[in-house]
Amino acid sequence: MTYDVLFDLGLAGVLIAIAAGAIFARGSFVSLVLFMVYGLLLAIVWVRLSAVDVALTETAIGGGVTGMLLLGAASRLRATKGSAVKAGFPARLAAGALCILVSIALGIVVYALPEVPPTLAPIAKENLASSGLGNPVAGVLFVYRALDTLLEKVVLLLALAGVWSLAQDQAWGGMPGLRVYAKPNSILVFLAQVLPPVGITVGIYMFWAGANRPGGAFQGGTVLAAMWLLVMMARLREVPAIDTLWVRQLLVVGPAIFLLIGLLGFVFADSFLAYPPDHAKPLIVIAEAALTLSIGVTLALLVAGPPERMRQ
Amino acid sequence: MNSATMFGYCGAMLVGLGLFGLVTNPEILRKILAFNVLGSGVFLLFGVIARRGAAAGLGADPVPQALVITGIVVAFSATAMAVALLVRFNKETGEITMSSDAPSDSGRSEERR
Amino acid sequence: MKFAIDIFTVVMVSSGVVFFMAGTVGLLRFPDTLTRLHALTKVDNLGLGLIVFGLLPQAQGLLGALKLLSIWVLVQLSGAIVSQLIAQATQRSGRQT
Amino acid sequence: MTSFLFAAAIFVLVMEALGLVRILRGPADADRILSVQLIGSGGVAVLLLLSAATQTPAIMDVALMLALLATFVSVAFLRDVRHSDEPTNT
Amino acid sequence: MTPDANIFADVTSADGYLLVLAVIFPVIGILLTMAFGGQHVERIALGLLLAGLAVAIAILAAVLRDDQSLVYIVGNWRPPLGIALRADGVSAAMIMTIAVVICATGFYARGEFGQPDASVSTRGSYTFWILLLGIWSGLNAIAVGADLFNLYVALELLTFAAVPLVCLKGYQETIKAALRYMLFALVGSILYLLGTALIYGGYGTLDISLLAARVQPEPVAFIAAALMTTGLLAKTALFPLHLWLPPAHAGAPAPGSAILSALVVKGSFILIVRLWFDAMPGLLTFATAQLLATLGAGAILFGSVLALRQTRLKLLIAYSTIAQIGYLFFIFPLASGDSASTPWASIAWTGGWLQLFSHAFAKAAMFMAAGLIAEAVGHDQIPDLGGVGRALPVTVFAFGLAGLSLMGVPPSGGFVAKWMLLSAAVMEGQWWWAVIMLVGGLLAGGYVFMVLGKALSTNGSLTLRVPIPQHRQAIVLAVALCAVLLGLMPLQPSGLLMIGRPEMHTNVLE
Repeated sequence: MTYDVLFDLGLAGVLIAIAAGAIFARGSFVSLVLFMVYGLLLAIVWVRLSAVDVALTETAIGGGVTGMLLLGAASRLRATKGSAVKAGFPARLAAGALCILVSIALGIVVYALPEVPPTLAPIAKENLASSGLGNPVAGVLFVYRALDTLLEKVVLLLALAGVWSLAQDQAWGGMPGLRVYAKPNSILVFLAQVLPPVGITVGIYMFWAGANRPGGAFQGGTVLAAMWLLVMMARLREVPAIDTLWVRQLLVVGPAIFLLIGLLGFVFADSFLAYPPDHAKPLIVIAEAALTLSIGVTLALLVAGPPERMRQ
Repeated sequence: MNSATMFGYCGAMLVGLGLFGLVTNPEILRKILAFNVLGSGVFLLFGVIARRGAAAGLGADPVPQALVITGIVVAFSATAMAVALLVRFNKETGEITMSSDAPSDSGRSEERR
Repeated sequence: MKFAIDIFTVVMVSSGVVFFMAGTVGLLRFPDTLTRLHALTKVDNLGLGLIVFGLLPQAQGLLGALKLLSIWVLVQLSGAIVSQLIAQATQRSGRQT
Repeated sequence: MTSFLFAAAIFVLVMEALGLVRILRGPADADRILSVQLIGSGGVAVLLLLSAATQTPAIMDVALMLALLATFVSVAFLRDVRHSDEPTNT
Repeated sequence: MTPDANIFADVTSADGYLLVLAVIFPVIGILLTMAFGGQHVERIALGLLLAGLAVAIAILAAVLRDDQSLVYIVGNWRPPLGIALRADGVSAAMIMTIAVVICATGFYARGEFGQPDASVSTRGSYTFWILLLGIWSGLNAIAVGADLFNLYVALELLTFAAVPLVCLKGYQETIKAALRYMLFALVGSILYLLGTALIYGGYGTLDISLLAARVQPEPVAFIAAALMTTGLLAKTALFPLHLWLPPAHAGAPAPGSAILSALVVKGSFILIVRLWFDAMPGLLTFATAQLLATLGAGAILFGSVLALRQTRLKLLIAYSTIAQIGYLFFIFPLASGDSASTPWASIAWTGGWLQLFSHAFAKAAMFMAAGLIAEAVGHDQIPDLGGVGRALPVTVFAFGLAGLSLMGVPPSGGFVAKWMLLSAAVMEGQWWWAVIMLVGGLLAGGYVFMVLGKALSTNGSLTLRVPIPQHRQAIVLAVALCAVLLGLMPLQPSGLLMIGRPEMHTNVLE
């Protein structure tokens, strides 16, 4: 057995162990901590599957922002009424049997996947030149399946509207209840001053590199979101009220420009979301730049939660 | 057995684990966490399929990779919305679990406006 | 030349890995949080530092080397935050074991 | 060379797995966070080793991202531990 | 290239761009509202409502005129690499139904979420209109989607708009209901996505018509289909996965309930039909079809009996939704299998879809009527509704008309639909489903008359807290009339619903 297979085997084993720990752990904090670690190892798995684009996304969202979100929730929950009643043993046994069955069924599918795996890699690559992009994953996201990407941005906005709708009426239009430090200490302020320039550079690099190498708007946007949250938590900047005009416009600018470019396709490239052959790459880069900003703002506000207080 | 297939079995197990946590754990936050484990198992299966489809000099089929990226973002939005609901629910009721009793029809909510 | 560079990498990475081992053992065996923290600092500083140093010659171009170094700096930064946190937390909860 | 780098990665991975024990055993939340930090550093190391072993510079970006986000998440921990500094043994 | 890539030589139809507009118009509304704040939300939404209605009419006209499916190849990238949108006759009818119900609800909702003071943004109106547009976009995307992953995104669009609608009032029970709904929806979507992954792994495409040519009866296809169906059933709230529905649909504000019950649960049902009839036509075995219909039968009996036991009007209507969804699943055994080549399959197919459309109108009318009653008398406790028939005659009349459709009494769309399903069941020798349908009709009669009897009784002294404007009652009546008008359909396979399915088209009854 070669070393790389051995590594993969160990990685898979550790991953399962962590997942099992996160699911079965008694304490919620342990479970959350294990989940963070899980996200981290998952990123390595994606690297091993030659999916660096996904590894970047997983690191940024799966490990970073999701972890942040769950931690924030855990610290806000207070259990004032009786503790959790676990499902009875027979129920758990039945559920366990069902889940094992599902796993086995999936295992069978994995085993029975066609000998010659169907793939769209050749035609995806072949047609990539027309878009001027070098990264085939970006090609799928912004050229071949651009409609999915556009609608998924709308999903993000709807999720945000949904989160906002959970505000109390009197706090509508106010500031999200992101938990900040009452008294930020020096190291945090230091960090919030030092890290964002680095983070923003990385974020822009991710988006810029995304056209030709792994990276892109999602990954770049997530980094921007993380940096913005950091600055807000250290109270170097206030959390903006949700009816602030610039916030609203940043949220929308990405999807709006993408949609506009899509609609222009009706006129200049005889199809919705088609790009004129000579201008494909600049158009995609413009759309991605705007999307990076919008994704950053949306993700950060999703983590910040519904508005809770009015502006002073 | 090659690495991709092995990660496939790994994904299959993660799906089972996540599903179990989602169904049996009474704490809602843990359910949301289990949903994320379940989701990662699903994405991993996509990843395995992408890896198997390596061709034309690409290390993996880009189409499933792109689907996973979209899926991760959607799963994050779902998590954010579920968490917001949970926090509000907890604020209103002080509970962190959801009793599995059938919905009561006693609430005369219309009268409360 | 290639051979010398490889030897350098092997030596450096191996020593880094040894520090990783030492740190892990410390984390598991040391009696209280503060000494465990001490062990961890070794991993961040020296363990990762040596690995980064050993991989520098393998990096492709200046950008690659620069990235390697900034990764190390970033990990130092998060290490510092964690140290601060642990120090505060243990102080407040009365130096429990 | 490739084999050596993979072997080193396996070794670091094993260390990470051992570090998990501290997450499970605690006893204080602080100890668990130490362990996360160890595993984070280890993850970065593994990615760097893989990048060199497979000659894929792009993996370095993942390590960069990981280092950046790990710092960010550690701040989240900092925020929360301040509010719950009793050890949770469960 | 794969050999079957040319079987379905998809080219964009002349009017194909309408399909894009159907999905995109609501999105434009969402973006505008988000960008310019809540002050203009109502005007933006109402403007787009009318525009969307026009698009829906145009799509229906184009499909009827061409007598074939509309197709649009997005970005000129043909499947399997790209995404196609397709609208067959069923899609066109669906889009039309969606548009009518959404527009009616939108104008009805002005009473609740309108903005008398156009200078302030309020939580209720801002979110309601955005969510309404989101649901519309999601539903249209489902109706025209032809790619399993694109449909997944559409499904999520629908879910993310539907869940917050449940708890728009912000009461404790509604938050709980929304949370429960969310958890069911999460499992549902992820199981669907899992199936999608397996299908791509097995067949290398997610395009429905390409899949139809490639899918073989083998483990990959069966397991994927089972997972996807389970997930979608959870979202459709088919018995026994219905637990989340009653509190969610009863707790939402009346226009929200109308949309959720009339349309949103149908979104995932459409996907189930697409999956079994279009993507994997050879896979629907007798046992599977019987199982789905058995669950449907369970839903009819269980939902109807529980509806009879409710004391709150909105909960009663919600339980009736569970029952009425059950009928839809008779389409699986009756329009497939050995009988697929008989005219009765076409009859069952038509009946199933008619049930969906007429229930959409009827249920929207009922929830809106219940909303007006609750607004007028301040509660929706059925025992205390005596005399409401005199106070709100138009509303109660509309409720009664909608009730006819649920019971399956002529003249109503529900009657035609159930009659077609019933006769198909008898003629195909599956008489047991006919028995269930008859029992379900009787039970529906029971709960509808329970409400009407109370409302029309004269021995109640009822004072209205707020007067209800005539035009809002007129909207409810108009929607109920739509359900009745569907009853004027001839008892024959509908030509419109056969467009795009050549295998059924040839079998129209002489």
